[in-house]
Amino acid sequence: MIRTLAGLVIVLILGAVAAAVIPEMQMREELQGVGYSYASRGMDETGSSNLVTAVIVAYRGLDTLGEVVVLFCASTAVVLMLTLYPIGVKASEPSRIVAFTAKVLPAPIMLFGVYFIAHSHLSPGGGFPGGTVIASTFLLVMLGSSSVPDRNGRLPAIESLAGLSFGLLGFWGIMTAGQFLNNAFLGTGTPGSIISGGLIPLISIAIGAKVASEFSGVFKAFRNSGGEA
Amino acid sequence: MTETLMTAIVLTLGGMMVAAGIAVLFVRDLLSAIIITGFVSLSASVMFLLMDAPDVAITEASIGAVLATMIFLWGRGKIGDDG
Amino acid sequence: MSNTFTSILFGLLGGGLLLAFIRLLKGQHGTDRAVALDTATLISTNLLVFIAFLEGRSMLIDVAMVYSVLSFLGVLAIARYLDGGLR
Amino acid sequence: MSTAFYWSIAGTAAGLILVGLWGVLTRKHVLRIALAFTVADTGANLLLVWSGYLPGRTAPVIDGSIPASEITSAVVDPLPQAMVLTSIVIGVAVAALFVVVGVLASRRTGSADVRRMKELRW
Repeated sequence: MIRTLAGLVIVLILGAVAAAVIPEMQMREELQGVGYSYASRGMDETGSSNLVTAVIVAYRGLDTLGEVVVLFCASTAVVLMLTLYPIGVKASEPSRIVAFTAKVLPAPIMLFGVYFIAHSHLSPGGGFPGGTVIASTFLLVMLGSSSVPDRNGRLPAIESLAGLSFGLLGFWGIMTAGQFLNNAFLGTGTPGSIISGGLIPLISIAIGAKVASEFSGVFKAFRNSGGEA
Repeated sequence: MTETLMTAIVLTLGGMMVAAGIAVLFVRDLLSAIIITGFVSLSASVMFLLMDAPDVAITEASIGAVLATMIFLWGRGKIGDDG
Repeated sequence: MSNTFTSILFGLLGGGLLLAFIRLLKGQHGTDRAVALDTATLISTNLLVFIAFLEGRSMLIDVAMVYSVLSFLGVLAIARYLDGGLR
Repeated sequence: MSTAFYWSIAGTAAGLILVGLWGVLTRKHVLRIALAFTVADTGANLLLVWSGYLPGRTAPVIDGSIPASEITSAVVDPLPQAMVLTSIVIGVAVAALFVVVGVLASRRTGSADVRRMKELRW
């Protein structure tokens, strides 16, 4: 009871602070500063129709590299803890509906993910959503089976290959254009066509493979954490 | 006209989201709390689309509908409802 | 004409969403809530298409497509859990 | 009219953050705390995207429906959306870590109650 009341008091104080602070952020009518610069020059400089992908991959590519490292640390910690302290699993046989769905549906959903990654510079989507959609495909396969085939080493190999290729593509920019993750040296192409945007589709593929393999590795560790029952 | 409709949609969705957020804390069954969290994150996806952020809406839909739900379901299977 | 059309459409969608939400809050058992979540995601998919129609950009329909497929997958995961697997 | 639209989104986001914070402070079950954390995370993402929203504009994806000369007066701010996109993915990875630590700690203490997890105190 004391805890509930104390928590309520703290939350009410913070709510008063929020009610005082948030109205100070007045409604803007025009783009300002960095946002204006990205919107006005983004399509010409990067060749990407999707400005959000241009910001993630090209302008703030270094931040995205750091973010991928954070994701790697989190998933490695999950897998490591489940390997060191095994919990044990017992999965039952799936019902017929689930088993049938797990046979039919993975291919179309995987196609969705590949579409989001490949069209990251043209339409909404990109490496992160595409990667999570592909990871949910693997999850569907795991739901439809009582045991997961344990092919060691393939998932971590894809993961490290994707991370490595992200870094190498960045260094390619240093070699040719003197700038980390410069994406204009490949030629930006015509915005709106599938071969455009310079380095953006390649890096999107790397990010998508990285995210997909990491989440699949987490779910595989959930499913295969050994130990007794 | 369109703006009136959009405002009505946002008010409905926002009220439902906050009510569902409170229900997550007070509902007795943990499985129900997980399902209601899924509802919060799916409505957040609609709200992201209303704010003209389709990329964020796609990400939130795929994460909130499948991955987060699955992680919490796994955790509940290991711990149970007690406490 | 167009205004009446959109108003009626929104009334139907919002009313359905509210009913599903009431069942989501009141439902006695987990299965009730799972079915309510399925209904709510189905109606919200229509709401997403409706928003894309109001904005007048066909590009936004991508969101509705992936939403419909993945919400089915999430409900399938909950159903598999209720079935007794994955412990 | 669009001001009501604008401020109701901010109200929803702030409400979700406060509700999630309250849950983190007062609940006892580990997974309940993780769920409240996820709710607060969703609210924070909503608030970030809201800060880059400009009323009456459209999504920052340029296709035939936007004339190339009027981009800066037609699209919303792309920067907060890019930040939130990475934040969501990080959020679910952190939630997975949260759940795994909670499960392991509760198996060690034999209870899901956070008040009994004395080993995690500092």
